[in-house]
Amino acid sequence: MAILGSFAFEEDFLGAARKLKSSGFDKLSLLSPLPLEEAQEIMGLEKSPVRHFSLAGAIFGAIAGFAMAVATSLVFILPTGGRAIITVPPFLIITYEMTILFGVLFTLLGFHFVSGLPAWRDKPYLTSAGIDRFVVIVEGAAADQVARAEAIIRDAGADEIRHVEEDQ
Amino acid sequence: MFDHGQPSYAEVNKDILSTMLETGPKYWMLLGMTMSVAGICFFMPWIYQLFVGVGAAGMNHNAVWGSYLSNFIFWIGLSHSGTLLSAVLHITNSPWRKSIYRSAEAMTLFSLMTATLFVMVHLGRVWFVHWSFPIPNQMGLWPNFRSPLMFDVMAITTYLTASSIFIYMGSVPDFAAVRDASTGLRRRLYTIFSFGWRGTAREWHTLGWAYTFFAVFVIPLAVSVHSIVSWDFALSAVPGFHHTIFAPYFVCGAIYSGTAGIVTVMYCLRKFLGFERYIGQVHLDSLGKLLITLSLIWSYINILELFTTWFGGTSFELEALSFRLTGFYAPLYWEMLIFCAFVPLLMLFKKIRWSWNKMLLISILINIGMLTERFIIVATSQPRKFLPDSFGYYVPSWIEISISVGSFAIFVTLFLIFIKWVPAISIYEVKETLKPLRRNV
Amino acid sequence: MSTFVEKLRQYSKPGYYDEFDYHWTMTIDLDRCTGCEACVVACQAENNLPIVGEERFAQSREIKWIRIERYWEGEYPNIKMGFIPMLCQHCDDAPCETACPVYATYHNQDGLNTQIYNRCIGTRTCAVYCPYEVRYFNWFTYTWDEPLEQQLNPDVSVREKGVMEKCTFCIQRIRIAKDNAKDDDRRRVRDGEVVPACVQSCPTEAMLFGNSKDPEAKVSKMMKNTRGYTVLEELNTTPSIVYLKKVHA
Amino acid sequence: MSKISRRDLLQYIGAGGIGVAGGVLYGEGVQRKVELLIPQVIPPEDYSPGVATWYNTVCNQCSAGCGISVRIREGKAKKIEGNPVHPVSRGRLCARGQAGLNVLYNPDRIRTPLQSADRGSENTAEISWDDALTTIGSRIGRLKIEGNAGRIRLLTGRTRGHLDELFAQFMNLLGSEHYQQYDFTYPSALAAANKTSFGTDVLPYYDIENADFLLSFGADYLGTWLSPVHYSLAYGNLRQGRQGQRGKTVQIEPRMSLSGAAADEWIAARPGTEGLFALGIAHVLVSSGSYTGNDRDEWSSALQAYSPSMVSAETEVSEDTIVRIAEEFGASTASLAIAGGATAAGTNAVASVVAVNALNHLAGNLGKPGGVILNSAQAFPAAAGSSPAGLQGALDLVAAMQAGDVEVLLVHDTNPVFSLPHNVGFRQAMENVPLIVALSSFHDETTAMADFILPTNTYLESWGDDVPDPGVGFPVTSLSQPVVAPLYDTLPVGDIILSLARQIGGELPIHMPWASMEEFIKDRWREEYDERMSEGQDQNFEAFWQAVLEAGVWGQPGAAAGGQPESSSSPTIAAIADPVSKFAGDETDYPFVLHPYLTATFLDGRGANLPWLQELPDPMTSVVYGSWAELNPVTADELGIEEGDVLEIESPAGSIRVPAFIFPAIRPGVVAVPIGQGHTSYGRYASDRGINPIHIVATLMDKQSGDLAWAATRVKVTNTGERLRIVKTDGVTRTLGRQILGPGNDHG
Repeated sequence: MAILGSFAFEEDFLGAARKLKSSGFDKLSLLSPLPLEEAQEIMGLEKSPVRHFSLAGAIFGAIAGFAMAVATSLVFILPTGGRAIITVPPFLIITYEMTILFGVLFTLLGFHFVSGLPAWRDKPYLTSAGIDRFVVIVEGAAADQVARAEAIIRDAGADEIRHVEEDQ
Repeated sequence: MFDHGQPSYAEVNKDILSTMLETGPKYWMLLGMTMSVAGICFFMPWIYQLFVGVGAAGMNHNAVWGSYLSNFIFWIGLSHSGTLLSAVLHITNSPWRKSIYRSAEAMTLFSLMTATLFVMVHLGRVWFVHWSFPIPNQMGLWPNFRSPLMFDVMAITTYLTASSIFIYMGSVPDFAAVRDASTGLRRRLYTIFSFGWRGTAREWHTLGWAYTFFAVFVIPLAVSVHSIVSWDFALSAVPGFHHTIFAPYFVCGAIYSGTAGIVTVMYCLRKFLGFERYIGQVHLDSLGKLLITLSLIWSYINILELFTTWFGGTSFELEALSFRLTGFYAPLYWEMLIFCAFVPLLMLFKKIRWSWNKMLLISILINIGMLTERFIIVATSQPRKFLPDSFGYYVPSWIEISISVGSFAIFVTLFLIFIKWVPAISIYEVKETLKPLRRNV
Repeated sequence: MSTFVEKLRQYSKPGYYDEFDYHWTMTIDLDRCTGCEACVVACQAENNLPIVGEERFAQSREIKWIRIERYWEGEYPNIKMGFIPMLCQHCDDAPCETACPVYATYHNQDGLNTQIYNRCIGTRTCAVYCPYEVRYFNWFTYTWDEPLEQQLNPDVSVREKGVMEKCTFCIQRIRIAKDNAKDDDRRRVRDGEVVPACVQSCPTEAMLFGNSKDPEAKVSKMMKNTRGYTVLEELNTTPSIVYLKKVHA
Repeated sequence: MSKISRRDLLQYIGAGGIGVAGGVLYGEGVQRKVELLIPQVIPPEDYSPGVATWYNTVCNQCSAGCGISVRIREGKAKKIEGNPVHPVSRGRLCARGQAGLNVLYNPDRIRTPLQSADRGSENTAEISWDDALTTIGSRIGRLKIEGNAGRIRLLTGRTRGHLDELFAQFMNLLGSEHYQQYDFTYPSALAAANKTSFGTDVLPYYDIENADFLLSFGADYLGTWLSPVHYSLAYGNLRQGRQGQRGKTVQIEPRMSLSGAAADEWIAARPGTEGLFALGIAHVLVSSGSYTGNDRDEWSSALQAYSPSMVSAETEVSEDTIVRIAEEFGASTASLAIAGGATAAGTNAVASVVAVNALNHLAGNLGKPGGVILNSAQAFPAAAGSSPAGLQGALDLVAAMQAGDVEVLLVHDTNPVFSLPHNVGFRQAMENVPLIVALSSFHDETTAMADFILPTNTYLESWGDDVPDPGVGFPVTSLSQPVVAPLYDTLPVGDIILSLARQIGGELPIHMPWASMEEFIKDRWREEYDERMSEGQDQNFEAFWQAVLEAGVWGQPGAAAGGQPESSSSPTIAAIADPVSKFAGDETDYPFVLHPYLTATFLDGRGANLPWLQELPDPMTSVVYGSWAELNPVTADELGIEEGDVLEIESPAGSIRVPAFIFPAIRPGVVAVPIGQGHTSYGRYASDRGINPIHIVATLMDKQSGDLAWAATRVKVTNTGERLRIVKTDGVTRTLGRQILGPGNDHG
């Protein structure tokens, strides 16, 4: 059982969220049509673990890039231009590009990993959350707590409250 | 910020999505036109060239690189506005970026695609282009990572990948908005595109972080891409190519032409999609100021190039210089100087900076000048290399001119398709710039 | 493991060429050269260079692996003409080689700058980077009017459109000579056993070809001539062709 | 069959698919040995380049007679190189010689006998050899029987060796005296002058190789004069072949030729006065006491008039230069003077060459290394070649044709319609001849006038022999053999003549019993062998023949050179005459002197159908495919002419239109036009390209030799205002201060 509360005003929405949080409703989802820093603070989100992915990707890319260039020139000993077979300066450029490429790719991976997307299963959602409504979703509330959550939401000034069955 | 009063959140959605979801006959006519121009001017000559050989173009022994490469640099340059500018402004948190960056990034992506097409057109045996990728091929041989062209391959591939991801990730919340506003097949498609985005605080948070990292990666990447393109030239010993200033020169020129390109695109968005509400004087003014700055840097580098060449005083460089200033292509050189160094100075006047029509004209002139600049670099240096007996000329053939014209049609076609698939203005970021709604206000 | 490290170290240093058995070198005595262009036709015949036709010639699309460059000095009546045959210099530090993304051109074990037509994808970067402008691009697939194709040399491939080509120092002749040496159990080819077509034809014996690794070779001695110089020395390409400058009486 | 359900079918398809995929995987991955295809990264060691065969034969691209080796693979000729054992070419070969492959494999060769329906057009019908030979043979036979054999004429190009003998014999047996040769390049004046000076008209051996000082009056010995390959070899030796000694060369000509470019000093004397220049030098040699012969006084009186001041005034060369060159010439141990080109093509040609020969007399270099060495008697005295009659012979033939005295004209290997001035009217005269038979491999302008075209084998498909002229000082005879089987339904010239002889019948087949040219040549060589060549040889003829065939040449290097040249210089002294050429057209109407010149590529136009030569940049100008007129930059400036402006060049004999080329090494007042282009019919590569300057040459003649004075025409030049792009490879022909020609060699 999930409770959805839709707000027209950001302040009401944030108020409801804070109250729910302090009342012990931990499985909260705060839907907004635009990123709200306060909402993220309420959810306790600080530094995202995405950055680890970025770093790992960059390091991997750097190593892979340099290794690829060196390995290629060692497998095919084809001297060019009187240069050494392992020609470091040009390989650094390859390394640089690969660093960025894998940094970006790993960041993308990290995004999916951390955000839980893609999630194509139906989840409690209101289309208006994508337009101009701020929606609080309380999930996993015990049956006896539902009424309390609903009350908090209503008191905060929600213009619509809905109950949605969660599929387990 | 908004010339016609602040819209509500719902209006933002409606305004922006309507350009996507409602399609009039004019759009189809325009699309049909650009597609046929692209087909007739770009692809048909190219197919002819594939059959005949690159000899269909005007290049010759004295100038084996021609307009295909100058067009390539031009389009790569144009691509530098979007992603780079968007990333820089994102990191510096400039609010005026938000309504223009989506189109700017699209411009990046499409001009990059057009540029890649020019590489294909340029190649003698394009059917073996995959040999230049580090993937297994029938030769059992991997590419030469010492080659500046390999730097190019790596850089452009990375840039294309990173730009695509950058624009796509930025659009995910908007895809969700499209999903919510549509039905049927489109809804199903956008469900997939949007990854099931709901707009939870966690999603926003992760996206914000990831997006910032993309931006951080993209800035040095974009700088490296055009530096590397410049090294295709600067790493040779050819007089007129062999300058240390080339990398900053190219990067500056790229941002310059890209920014001018944004002005043109903004004008079109405003004019044809009715985004007057979102793209306003403040954008024009900011871009105008940016353009003046870039133009001054560009002029400075040009003067520097002339000066160092003259000061160096080697026969090779001086000959290349005098050919550039007074030779066969001198009119083009002076045209470039007027369009890129002198015309932009007009923007010092606020009156001009605040006029959409005048800015459009200036931005187009700048890009014509930049197109010429690339052509001059390619066409005037090669025929004046080291051995005077091998001096020559290069004149583009009709095939080349036609393909150059066709490339613009391809770009416009891609853009037209883009505005029907992706919201041309970032919905959620426009909302960020609006004052939050307060009860009883 | 230690050999691996050793190898890595060796590969990180330039000068790999010192290991090679041969270093094919040519000397061209400009005091003998009369600019008669016999070498040009010899090359055309040996290496299956196409007949491009007037129209393409007018567009500078000719293919001549060796060409004669002309330079006037002075004015009438005290005017002199300087000829200089220009062909691939087979530079040790060749700018063209690093330019190629697909290894279509590289330095082989004989110190030759080779061009592998099969690998070429036609970026033409090598031709831009070449200061001597001796790389020629196949703008078209050239055909021979029947029955001219019967004179094509079966030892040399015919190139298709989109491929870069250039002087090979007649690598097919070098190969035949090496094969003969191998058959005779000789480690090296004898001096004078290999002559590229241009050297062979030269009516004034202005050109000399040989292995400069062999101190006894004629070409090694000729290279030490005080008149010797390399073209565009300031670019540090270290060409394998040494020109002997003309004597001005 | 109908029992298969849909489910079953799907199962079968699935099973089949898996089976095929498995099989392919097995075949590709398991059974086959893994071989990486790395084309030419490391060429496979067992690659076999194939085996070529080399055949030695004789080059026929000009009259030098170089020995060549032809590389044959799978029965096809692949390359022509110089024959290393041949004393003329010594393994080297010029561009023209190497382009011989283009002759053999020329797409425009005549492939079958043709009968022309309409003279001068390409409207021809194929005909069988039998029909053609029967028709021609019966026609000639009838004339012979009627006693009108004198009405049969045979005109050939320069022919030497036994082919020449065969022609002569054929005409003799017919009873006609009219076998004549015409070759634009034949140095008639040189032969005539040498006859006067040295007592023999066999060309001597000019020992450039060992000379210290070479004074060339117009002779482009590196490009077109007599034996370019041999002289190029000699030049290389003269320059750098001897330790510590570098020979010097001076070239006197109005327009810098290849030899002029190679020379240390190039002097553009006033056209037509080169002989006078030579006399001026002779004057200094005698008066300065450098000549000490017994007949010094005779020389002195003969040369009295030609003082340096007088010569300087006429030649417009400074007195200092004349004296300086004379002194150098006198002081050098081995100085050699040669004449050719325009010097030997004025109305005073013989007088000029005699003047040059006088220098050789005065320098005392006759019969000495580095001087003029007379050629010894050749092995085949009869085969040394009849001298081609110059313009006079052609004029006689034209007169006979016009008078209707010629009933049958056989033409072989010569193109007088192209290489004679228009004024001669050769083409028009040919129209009076009832039957013209061309023995030719190509449709040139003369062949186009024939009624019957009998296609001949090229020299690479024929038997023959040749005595090089000029020789190399000792007896040499080259043997040529077919290196490939004939490509088409063609016959060797000799075989055609022999067939004709059989067709005509009478005493001809009795005296000419050979079945083929091969048989004829072998027969003659056998006779010669028995008579003289067998000396000191212990092999039989067959072995000897095989050896000569393999070598392609027979020679006696040890044999003494020809007799000492005429020791007396009195004939030369007597022949010294006023040596200034006269010109057609007067100076006010025609201010320019026309200087047509032979190009190293096309010679007199015969090379124009060879694509390699058409695509070969002209050595001095780099122009390809077309004609041009060279003008001094100053002259061009005065007339406001730029490169590519179409000029109308008008002589008293006609006019041509040709684009201008600004050439810095030409005397002002001279306009030079290369010979060779301007064919109206000579295959796809030559036709309708450029112009032929010979056509506007006035028909002046050197009286003594009867040779065409092709350098004695004045012209006027007008700018038509049209433009034509000159196709050339050169960009900027100045070094711009770059040290391309070597350090310190920079003359800006």
